[in-house]
Formats: sequence, structure tokens, C-alpha cells
Amino acid sequence: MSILDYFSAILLAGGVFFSFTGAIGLFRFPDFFTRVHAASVTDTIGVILIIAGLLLQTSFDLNIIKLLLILAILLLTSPTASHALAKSARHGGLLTLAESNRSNDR
Amino acid sequence: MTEVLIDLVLLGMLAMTALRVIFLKDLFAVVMLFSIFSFVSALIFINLDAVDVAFTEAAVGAGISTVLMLGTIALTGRTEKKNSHSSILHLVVVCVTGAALIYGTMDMPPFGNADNPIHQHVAPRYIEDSPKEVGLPNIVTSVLASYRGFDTLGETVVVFAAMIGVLSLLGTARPTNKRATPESGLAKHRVLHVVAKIIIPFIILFALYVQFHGDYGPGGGFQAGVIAAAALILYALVFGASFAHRIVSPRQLEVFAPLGVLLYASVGLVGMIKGANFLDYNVLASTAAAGQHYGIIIIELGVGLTVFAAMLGLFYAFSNQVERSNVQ
Amino acid sequence: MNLWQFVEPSMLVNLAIVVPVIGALLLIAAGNYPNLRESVTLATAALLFTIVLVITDNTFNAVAMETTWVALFPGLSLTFVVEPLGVLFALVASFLWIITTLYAIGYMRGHKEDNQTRFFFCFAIAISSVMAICFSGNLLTLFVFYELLTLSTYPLVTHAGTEAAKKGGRTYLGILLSTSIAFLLLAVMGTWAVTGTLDFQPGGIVADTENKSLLAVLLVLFCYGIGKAAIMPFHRWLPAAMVAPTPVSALLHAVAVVKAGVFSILKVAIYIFGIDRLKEIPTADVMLYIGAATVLISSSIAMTKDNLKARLAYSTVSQLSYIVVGALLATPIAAAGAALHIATHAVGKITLFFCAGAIMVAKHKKNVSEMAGLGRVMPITMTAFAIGAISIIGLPPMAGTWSKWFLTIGALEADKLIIVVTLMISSLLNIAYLLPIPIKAFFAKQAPSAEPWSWAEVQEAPLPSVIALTVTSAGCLALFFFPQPLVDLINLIPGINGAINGVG
Amino acid sequence: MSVIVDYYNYWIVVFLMMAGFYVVISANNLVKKVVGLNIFQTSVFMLYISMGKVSGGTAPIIIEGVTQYSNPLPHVLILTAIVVGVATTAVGLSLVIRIKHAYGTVEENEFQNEDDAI
Amino acid sequence: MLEQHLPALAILLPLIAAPIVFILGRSTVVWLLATFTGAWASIVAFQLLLTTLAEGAIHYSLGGWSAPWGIELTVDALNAFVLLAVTGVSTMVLVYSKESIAKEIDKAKHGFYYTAYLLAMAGLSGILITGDAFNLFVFLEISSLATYTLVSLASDRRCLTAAFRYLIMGTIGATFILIGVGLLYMKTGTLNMLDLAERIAAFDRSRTINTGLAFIVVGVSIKLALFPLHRWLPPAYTYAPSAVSSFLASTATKVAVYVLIRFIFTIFGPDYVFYDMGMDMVFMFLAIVAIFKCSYMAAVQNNVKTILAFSSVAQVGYMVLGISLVTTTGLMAGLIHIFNHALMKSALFMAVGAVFYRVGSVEVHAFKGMGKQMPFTMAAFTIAGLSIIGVPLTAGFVSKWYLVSAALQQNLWVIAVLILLGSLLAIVYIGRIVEAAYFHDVPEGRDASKLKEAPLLMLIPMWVMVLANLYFGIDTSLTTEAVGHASEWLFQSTELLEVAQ
Repeated sequence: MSILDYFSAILLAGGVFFSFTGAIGLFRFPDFFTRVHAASVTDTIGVILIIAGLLLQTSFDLNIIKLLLILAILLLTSPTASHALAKSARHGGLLTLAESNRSNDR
Repeated sequence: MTEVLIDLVLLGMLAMTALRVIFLKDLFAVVMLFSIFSFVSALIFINLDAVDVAFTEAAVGAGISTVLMLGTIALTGRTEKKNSHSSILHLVVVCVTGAALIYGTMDMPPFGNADNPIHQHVAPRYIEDSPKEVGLPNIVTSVLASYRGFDTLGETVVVFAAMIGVLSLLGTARPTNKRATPESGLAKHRVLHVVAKIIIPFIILFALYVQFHGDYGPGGGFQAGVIAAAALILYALVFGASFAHRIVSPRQLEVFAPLGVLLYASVGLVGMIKGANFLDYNVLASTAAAGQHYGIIIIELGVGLTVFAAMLGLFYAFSNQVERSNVQ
Repeated sequence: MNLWQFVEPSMLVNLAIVVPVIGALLLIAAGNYPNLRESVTLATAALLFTIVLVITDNTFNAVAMETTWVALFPGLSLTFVVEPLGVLFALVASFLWIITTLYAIGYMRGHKEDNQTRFFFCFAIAISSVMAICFSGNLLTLFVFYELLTLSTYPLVTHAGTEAAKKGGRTYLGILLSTSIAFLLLAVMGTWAVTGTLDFQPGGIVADTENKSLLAVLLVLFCYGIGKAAIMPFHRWLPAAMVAPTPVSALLHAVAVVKAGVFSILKVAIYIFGIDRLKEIPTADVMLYIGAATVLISSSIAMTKDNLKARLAYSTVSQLSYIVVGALLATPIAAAGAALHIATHAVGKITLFFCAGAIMVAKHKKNVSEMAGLGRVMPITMTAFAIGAISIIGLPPMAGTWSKWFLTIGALEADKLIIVVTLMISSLLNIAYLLPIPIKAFFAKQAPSAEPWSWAEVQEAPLPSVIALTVTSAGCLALFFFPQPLVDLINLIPGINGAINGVG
Repeated sequence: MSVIVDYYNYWIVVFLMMAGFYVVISANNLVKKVVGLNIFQTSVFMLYISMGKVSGGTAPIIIEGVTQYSNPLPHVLILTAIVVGVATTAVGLSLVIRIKHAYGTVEENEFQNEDDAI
Repeated sequence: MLEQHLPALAILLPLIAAPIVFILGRSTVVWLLATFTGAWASIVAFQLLLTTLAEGAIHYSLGGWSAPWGIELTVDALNAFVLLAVTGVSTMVLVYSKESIAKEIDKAKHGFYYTAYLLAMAGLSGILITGDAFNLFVFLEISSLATYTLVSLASDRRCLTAAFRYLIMGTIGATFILIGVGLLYMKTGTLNMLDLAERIAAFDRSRTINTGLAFIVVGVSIKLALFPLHRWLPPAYTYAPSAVSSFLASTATKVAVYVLIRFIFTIFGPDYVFYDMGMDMVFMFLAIVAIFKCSYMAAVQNNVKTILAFSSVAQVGYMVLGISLVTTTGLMAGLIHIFNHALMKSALFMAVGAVFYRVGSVEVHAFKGMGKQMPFTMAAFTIAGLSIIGVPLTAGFVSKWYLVSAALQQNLWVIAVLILLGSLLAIVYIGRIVEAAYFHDVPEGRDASKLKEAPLLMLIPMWVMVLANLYFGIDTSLTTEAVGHASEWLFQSTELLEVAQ
């Protein structure tokens, strides 16, 4: 194993870790907005790390460009999607946990 | 061994998803689970070397089908009601069918074995001779477009037939009333607007890439058509259907879809006029290889056109229904 | 005779079947002009009769006549072959068609019926089917036209269009179609499967068949499949069909339809099983006794019926079984008697029906109990009725005598005394239910009118009807004194072979 | 053990198929029926793709130096079948929408009660 | 030049006409074009039949790729014969459609109607003459999708649920067929039917092939509405527009029966299916039950289209019964009944559609008095009804004759009796309608003067079918020759041949 492979492995492991935490968060967090937050971790840092790890695995050819493009597109769309989700939820009248607690207290 | 492991994990996920679908009453969740099911099966397809299939499954199963299903539950309500009648009979039917299939697996050729009959008969010729006979590196495209081109014509017609069915049922999208253009739910999303404007050209570019690169890598007219349609669907979702109608109107789609079929068929007819059998591309140009190449490009275009028009048409029809119900 | 001398003898067979159809089409064309329409009908009937006469002549001269239409199945065609039994039936049917037409004109006009064109049209089609049955060359042809006959007479039965007519029609069609499809077709196909042919051949076609029990089953299927022979318990359609206008009852349900039934049974007995072979079939006896039982039971029922036409209908059921019995006795003489009975019973029974119809038209009376003293008003009709009744009973000097005589001889020859006794008892029953009617008509005491009888009292049916019933009653007499032509014809039938040569 | 290695894939696929099939025939909600139909069909696609797999093979796109390819024919067939599947889904869902309009419900037992079922 | 392309033309004509029709939209031109296409396709079918009878099977390699690598169209006496029935009847129904759908389908949807109709035709033709098992599935789906659309075009809302049920059942059936074909492919590596046949015969009969057979049979049985998998059919035929009922009843199930025959005889071989697997007893039992149960169901219905629909299921029973007798004659009976039943059912549904056109209802009581008001229509109905019953000189008699003789050849007297008893039930359900037409007056409250005879464009195709019923009941040479060839060829090279004769 070359040094690149070690780096790659670390990056991939990091990506897997963040994806995994994102998934756990999706299940464990208490309300919609925090869950979206957890999910977007998977979409952003998890994906970045995994693609970076993969970049180190490929030889220098067309695949690198493809991977970079994928990364670019994902970085563009995933946050947008999270944003749209959250905003729609808000638009639809969904309250955060804190807000709903407050309204319950009142 | 890794392949097997991945395969097992994915299949396990599928099994869980499927079981969940049976018991869930929330249709929105059911549809999302189906979408997941589709995605995971696309992954399995990749793992099983079926890249073209995976591509299509992701675009169609996870993409178009899900959109259509979501549109439907938006109209029909998102919970399934309690079902009182017993389903023992159904369970028995399913168990018997499943038992028959398991019985059938007992004599199946082992999974993945290169000596299986299907790898020994018919297929070797595709793998060995198609680069010479058809001249494309992507064997799937060669078989799809040339050896079994008639199937693909049928497939195109199926898409066309589906469009006919949906349009006749839901009505063609009526010309949008300018004044009463309903605000898309997403109209106020500045971020979405910006990102969509950035990304849509790339999607269309990608569609064209898939269309013309299908000979060399995974892809082809069908996937390209779906992706191109997806670009416009995104546009319609973000900016509202009336704007999308201005780019490609429903009436135009009603012409594009049949035109694609006709384009495909006419390639075959030209072959017939030149004295060969229907869909024989060899005679289209001076050499067989060039003929095959032209033929495949044109028919892929036909497929792409029809699929694009049909998929977009389906979306228009569904969204039209949703809008109508919103207005009411 | 000269009329048809330029026509191929075989062509005559086609003509006999086609002429009524053409007549039917013509009379539809003439539908709006009653006089023209009825002239067409009469002319067609007359033409048909001449054709049948020529065919008869040819038969005596042993000219072979046969024709094939189309092959329905490989090796099976619609084929027509002239043979003496068929000629006999054709003669009876075509002659009586003329008379009935005459009668019908009077009856329909007198009764002011609706849909007269449809009536005459279906009538002609029915006659065409009868002709085809007469000359059919194989079982398939017989079956085909047997069904056509059923269908073409159905509108006639339901002619009145009333609830009762519909009910009757349903019974009629239901029983006839059901039995023919469920039993007759099966029997036909069974014969085909067993023997590989369906042609009518002298001596039968089942001679080589070893499987007796199969033949036994086939025989039963034939007997019940030919529902038109009205063997009990499948006789219900015949009384039900009496809702039809009287000319229909007269021709079709005394002559054409029912006779087509018994004719078919005779034909099957003679040309499919063969008289000799028939004796060996175990169920022949069973069916024979069922036939005999039918004779007695239906006679008894007839006595209980007050409605004249119903009484006549049960009488017909009974008389039909005579013929079935004759066929199943499986002796040449009995078969000959059965064949002769087709003719004699036809003439007798049609007379009776004509009379019943005439009474209905003139006096609107349907029930026997109302007919006392009617002889004063309708002397000709009631005289004819008496003649017909005597003929049916089988007393000299009427035609029925001969056929009953031969049947009895045949039964004796076959050593079936029970049958002889049955025939005797039946004759007595006939007397009991038929003769009282004319007797009461003429001799019943009538309190109010003490004045001597004068012509002024007479209120006969319209003239054509009276002519018709006179002719047929004369026929009853004539056939007693001159049965020879018919006897000669019957003697030509293979299997009978001159068995009754000495008579006449 | 070898039996399991040889067939495990098919068995799970059969299970998936039957899960989908069960949803189709037992679901009372029409949308769910259609979803079940899709799961059923997708699983059948997996059966086909599974049989086309060759251990150690690669995707059937000619690359220099590779000799072992998976079988392309099942892929072609399934491409077609997927399209057929989505076509059926689209028509089925449109029918569901129309049924909703006409009856106000998409639960099978409810609209069957409204009409006299044959 | 066109002669060599006849097999391809049979599919391509409607296939190409469909998109053109869709582009042209709704007008009389579209109707003319569709009818013209249908007529041309019928002529092609007729030529194909003549050619196959004279010269034997035709093989046409699409794309110039020889089988089993490419897809091959294979035309023999069997499918050319069924193709002729399907295209001929479809064309007549097309002629009939113009007036009928004007009444029953929203004018805006006429373009959809003709397009879907042509697509269905193309699909059915494709199923019939393709020589490739998977290609068959594709065309099956084309025709199915098009027919779901056609059924749902009616204005009665119940057509929607009927179409949906049809869609679910049809798709399950198609998926079963797909599974079956997959299993066969897995064991043999080929999809070409003839190649499949060779290789199945060559290999040991394994459990996989058995299962494949089972799935294909069940899948096809759903499509052909074999009892007890028929539940989708009665509502579909009842609530579809009349022209569509007429089209479907006379073509769709027939083509499915063809598929069954093709799979059993050409691909698996009768020895295997009937002797090793004992399917004949299963088929025979189901067919008999279908005949009685569904004839009875027909007799108690009040909607005439439902009556005819149940009658169709019963008649499918006759076809399957013919197949299950496993003799050349039995198969001939089944095949000839495919043809004849197409003739009679289309005529019956056309007549019902004509009554609907005038009265606006298809309940039995709507037929009251129609014998006077619509004499030609009801005469057509009556004759076609007699044909269903199996009265001599009609096409139905010919079928029944062959069926009964096949049963008798096998010494199955009980079966023969049951067949004939089954036709008695037909008397009941046809009789009810005929009686209502001729012996009842037009019910109160219905203006008799408005109930005229149906328009000529409906009467002509109806009577063409009726006359065809009579013609093929009298001159059986064409049908007999074709089915004789076909069934002999199907039994060829099987050990059963000696048994069969």
C-alpha cells in the first residue's frame, strides 16, 4: 500500500463516519429541523470526504474530472435541497422543538 | 467475496424496505420507501455489472415513478385506511407462488458461474463479434439497438402508448390562464431559483452527452430522454408549469412523441426500400459498419425524442391535475 | 309432367328445396298486396307439388336422384338423395301445403290476424326445410334442416304475440332445441365416431359395430334427440305449440313438424341401424314400450282436455308413438305400417284441425263442451270432423284403417302381444275422446230452437277453409279405397321390400 | 453450503418478488397496489440481472485487455422491461387519479360498495 | 417487393399508422386512415395465410440478424390464421367505431381512441407473429396498455375501476410470463421460440423448466381469462365503450389462447406438458367448470354486455377444452373456435352497441320491443346468438362439431355430453334477450318513434360479421384447411402423434 492509499483510506473512513452519524442523527434527533441538519451532514462533509478518498484511488484520467463534476453538482444541489426542505417546512407552519415547547408553556 | 458481501448487504436492505412497505399505512412513506428500493436495486445492478440498467432504474424507478406517485398521493390523500377484510387467502396465494419459485431455483444454474447455459449460448456472439459486426464498444447498446432493435422499437411504442393512455385519462394540459397563474409553492425560494438556473443547462448538457455517448459508455436514448425531461420537470417545479409550457408546450410534446416513433420506424423502412429486411442498418451506408453506426444514432434519437416527450407529457398531465385541484 | 321434363332429375331435388324459398322471398316482395301475396303462395305450393310428383314418378322408374351442396366437414357434405320413404313424406307435405294455404287464406282473413306476410314467409321456409329433411342423404343434413325447421316454425308458434303464445313458444323452442342439441347431435356425432360415416344406407351403417351397448345408448339418444317425435316425457312442446294459429297447428303440428320427427326416427331405424340390426339392440324394446306407454297415457290425457285443440294435440302425441312403435318393432310390415301411418294420420289429423279452426273462426268456440248442437250450424265442418275422427280411430272406410292394420300385423309378427293389446286399447280410447264430439254436435238435444233445420241457419267458415277441409276429408276416404300408389312407394323402401304387396 | 452460495441471491430475490406480489393483491389502497406492482417488477428485473452475472466479469463494455464480461442480453431485456414498467405505472396512476375524481376514494372496498360489483 | 416483407408489414402497418393518426388528431380522415390500415393489414394477413398454406412457415429476420441472435418473425398456418381473424374483425370494428364512439366517447378523445386502437392492433399482431419469447412480452404490453386506455375511454365511471382491475391483473399476468420466460432463458440461454423448443427438448426436464411452465401458464391464463382467473374480464367488457368491447372480446382473449397454444405446443411440446406434467386434466377441469359456471352467471345477469362477457369466459372454456383433449382434432376445435368465436362475439357486441346507440342502455329491458324498432340489428343479434348456441349452418356449429368429435374420438362421452349441455345454457342467456326484443313492447315512457334502426355505418360491419358467421358455418374449407395444417404441424415430431391419430 502506498502512502496515497493510506490517505485515501483515512478519507474514506472519515466519509463513512460522517455519513453514519448523519444517519443516526436522522433517527435520533427530536424534531424536523434538527433531523434535516443531521441529514445534510451526510450530503456535504460525508460526500466530500468520500469523493476525495476516491480521487486518490484513481489514476490521472477522465475519471477525475467526472468525480470532480459529481462533487460540484452535489455541493450545489444538496444544500439547496436541505434549504428547500427546511423552508417548505417552515412555510407549511412546522415549528421547531424550542418554539413548540414555548407555545406549550404558554 | 467483496462483491458477495456488498450484494448481501444491499439485498438485506431491500428485504427490509419491502417488508416495511407491506405494513406501513402512510402512503408518502411508502412511496419514499419505494424510491429507496429503486435506488438500492440500482446499486445492486451496478454490483452485478448491469450499469445501463442501473442508470435507467435510478432515472425511472427512483426518479420518474416516484414523481408520478407523489403527484398521485397529493391528489388522493396520503394515508391508507384500515382494511378490515382478512388477507389469509392472499397470503396463501403468495406463499404458494413463492414456494413454486423456490422449487424452481433448485435446478437453477449456480449464481455467477461462467459455465451457465446463458453464458454459453447466444451471448458469446454478442461479446465476441459485436465490435466487428456493429462496431460499438458498449455491447448492451449494440444488442439493444441492432440485434434486438425490434424490441427497442416496441419499447418506444410502449412509452408512446403510455402517453396516449395518460393524456386520454387526465386530459392534455390546457393552455395556462395567464392571469390566474397559480403561484408555485416554490416561487418564493430565491436560492432554488438561482441554483436551478445554474444547474439546468448542465443537466441538458448531460442529457446530450448520455444520448450520444451511449455507444461508448452506459446510456443511450432512453436515459437521455429521461434526463432531459427531468431538466424541464425541475424547471416547471421551480418556476411554475406555465413557464415550462412556454419552452416546450404540451401540444409540441404531442407531436414529438409520435415523431420519435416514426423516426425509428422510418430507419427500418429505409432499410426495406434498399432491399434488406426491416431494421437492417447494414444497407444504410456504403459499408456495413457505417450503416450500423448511422442507424443506431438515428434510432437512439428517435427513442430519446419519444421518451423525452412522453415523460414530460406525463409530468405535465399530472401536474396539471394537481394544479387544478389546488385551484379548486 | 311435361313441365319439368327438361330438368335434370337430380336438379329436381334442388328445386324442391329452393322453390319454397324463392316463393317466400317473392311473397315478401308482394307483402303489401294481400291478393298477390296469396296467389304467390298458392302458385308456389302448386309448383312444388308438381315437382314432387315428378320426383315420385322418377322414383318409380328407378331414376337415381342425388345432389351435393357443400362439404361442411371433410368427408361430410350437405347431400340430398331421393329414396322412397322421403318421397312419401314429401308427397304428403307438399300436397297438404296447397290445401293448408287455401285454408290459411280463409282463416287468417276471417280472423284478421296481424303480420300475415311473416306468417306466410315462415310457413314457406318451414316447408323448404321439410323438403330438405325428406331428401336428406345423411344424418348431418337431416340434423341441419331439422334445426332449421324448429327455428323457422318458432315465429309461427308465437305468432299471436300474447303472453300465452310466448310461454308456449318458449316451451316449444326450449324442448326442441335442447333435445336436439343435447341428444340428437350427440347421437349423430356418436354415430360418426363409431362408424366413420353418416350416410343413409340400405341395411344401415352400424353393421360392423361390435359394441352393442354403445349402439343401445345411441338408439335411446336418437329417440329422445328427435324431440319432434314427442315420445314421453319430451312431449310437452306439442300441446304448448297449440297456441299457434290453427293453420299452423294443422300443417306443422299435425303434419310437417311432428311427421319430420317420426320420419327421422323411421329413417334412422331403417337406414342407420337397419331393421334387422335393430332387433338385436337391447334398448329397442325399452324404447318400444316407452312408445307404447306414450300411446296410452297421452290418449288418456286427451280425454281429460276440454279445449279441442289440446285434445287433438294429445291425440297427435299418441298417434306419433304409433309410428315410433312401428319403427321399433323392427319387422318390415310394422315399418311399412308406420310409413303408411305418416300419410294416413296426416290426412286425418289435418282434417280435424281444419275443423277446429273453422269452428273457431265461425263461432269462436274452443272448448268441446260448447260444441253440442253445432252440427246444425256447421254441417259440412262437423261431417268432415266425423270423417277425420273415424280415420284416426282406424275404422273402415277411412284411410287410418290400413296403417293400423299393418301395425297390428307387424306386432303380431314380432310376437309382441302387449303391443297388439296396446293398439287395441288405444283405438278404444280414440273412440272415447273423438267420436262424442260430432255425435253431440249432431244429436244433442237443443231446447230453445224447435224449428226444423234449414240452410239459413248455416254459418260456415269462409269458403276457402270449407273447401280445404272438404278436400282433406275426401282424402281420408280416397286413401282407403286407393292406397295402392302409396303402398307401392313404401314397398320400394329397402328393408321393407314388398312386404305388404298383397294388400289394397 | 455450496447450495447457499449458489442460490442465496435468487432466494432473496424471490422473497422480494413475493413481498411485492403480496402488496399488489392484498392492498386496499390503489396507490399502494401500484407501488407493490413496481416492487414486484423491480424484483423480477433483479432475477434477470442476477442470472446475467459472471463472477469476475465486468460490465459489458469492451475494454482492452478484459476478456470476461457479464452477459449483456439480460441487461438489454431489462432495460426494455423497466420502460414497460414505468409505462404501466403511469397509466395505472392516472386511472387512480380519475377514480379519485369519480368516486372520491381510492380504497377498493369503498368504491366497490358504491357500484354493484360484478 | 412487398411480398418478402409481409410478416413485418402485418405489424408495421398499424404500428406506423398509430403515431400518424395521433398527429393528425380527430377527424374523419383519421377514421379513414385507420380503416384503410386495418383493411390493408387484413389483406396482408390473408396473403400470409395463403402463402403459409402453400409453402409452409415463413421466417423473417429483423435487422438481418439471424435467429437466435436477432429477433425473428415466424409465420405458420397457426398464427396466420389467428392473425386473419384478428385483423379482419378489428377492421370491421373500426368501420363500426365511427358512429358508435360518436355516441359513447367524448369528441375530444376520438384521436386517442383511434391511436390506442391501432396500437392495440399492432400489439396483438406482434404477439401473434413474433418468434421470440421476450419480444412477445413487449408486444403483449403494447396491446395491454392500449387496451387499458381503450376501456377507460367510456363515459361511465365504472369503466375506470374496471380498467384499473384489468391493469393490475394484466400486469401480474405479464410479469408472471416474464418470470417464466426468464426461467426458461436461464436454463437454455436463448429466447427464440424454435431454439427454445430444441434446447428444452435436449436438456433434462428440470424443476426450473417446470416452474417456468407453471408461471407462463398461469400468466397466460390470466390474460385469456381462464376460470378462476377471469374476474377482471366481465367488468372490463361491460363498462368499456361498445366498440371496444366488440374489439376486445373478439381479439384479446383469442390472442392469449394462441399464446398458450404456442407455448405448450411449440416451445414445451405436448408430451412434456400433458404427459409429464398432467396439465391436460387441469385444463379440462377448469374449462368444464368455466363453461358451466360462467354460462350460469351469464344467464342470471341483467346487463347484456355482462351477459356477453360471461359468455366469452365460457367460450374460452371451450377453446381450452379443445386444447386439453390433446388430439389433432381437439386442437383443431380449439383453433377453429378462436376464429369463429371472434366472428360471433364481435357481431353480438356490435348489435348491443347499436341498441345502446339508440336507447342509451344495455340492460335486458332496454331491448324490449327492439325487434320491431331495430329489425336489422336484432336479426343480426339473433343470428350471431344462434351461432353462439351452435345451431347448424352457423360458425358456432362447426366449432362444436369438432369439439364433440374430438371428445368422442377419445371416448370421452361424458365430456361430449357436458359440451352439449353447456350450449343449452347458451340458449337460456341468448334466448332471454331475443325474447325481450321480439315479444315485449317498448317500455312505457320511452318514445318508440325515436327508436329507429341503427345508422348504416354500424349495420354494415355488423352484417358483414353475421354473414361471415353464416359463410364459415357453411363453407368450412378455408378454416378447416388452415387449422388442419396448423394442428398437424403442432403435433409434428411428438410421440403423441400416433396416440392422437
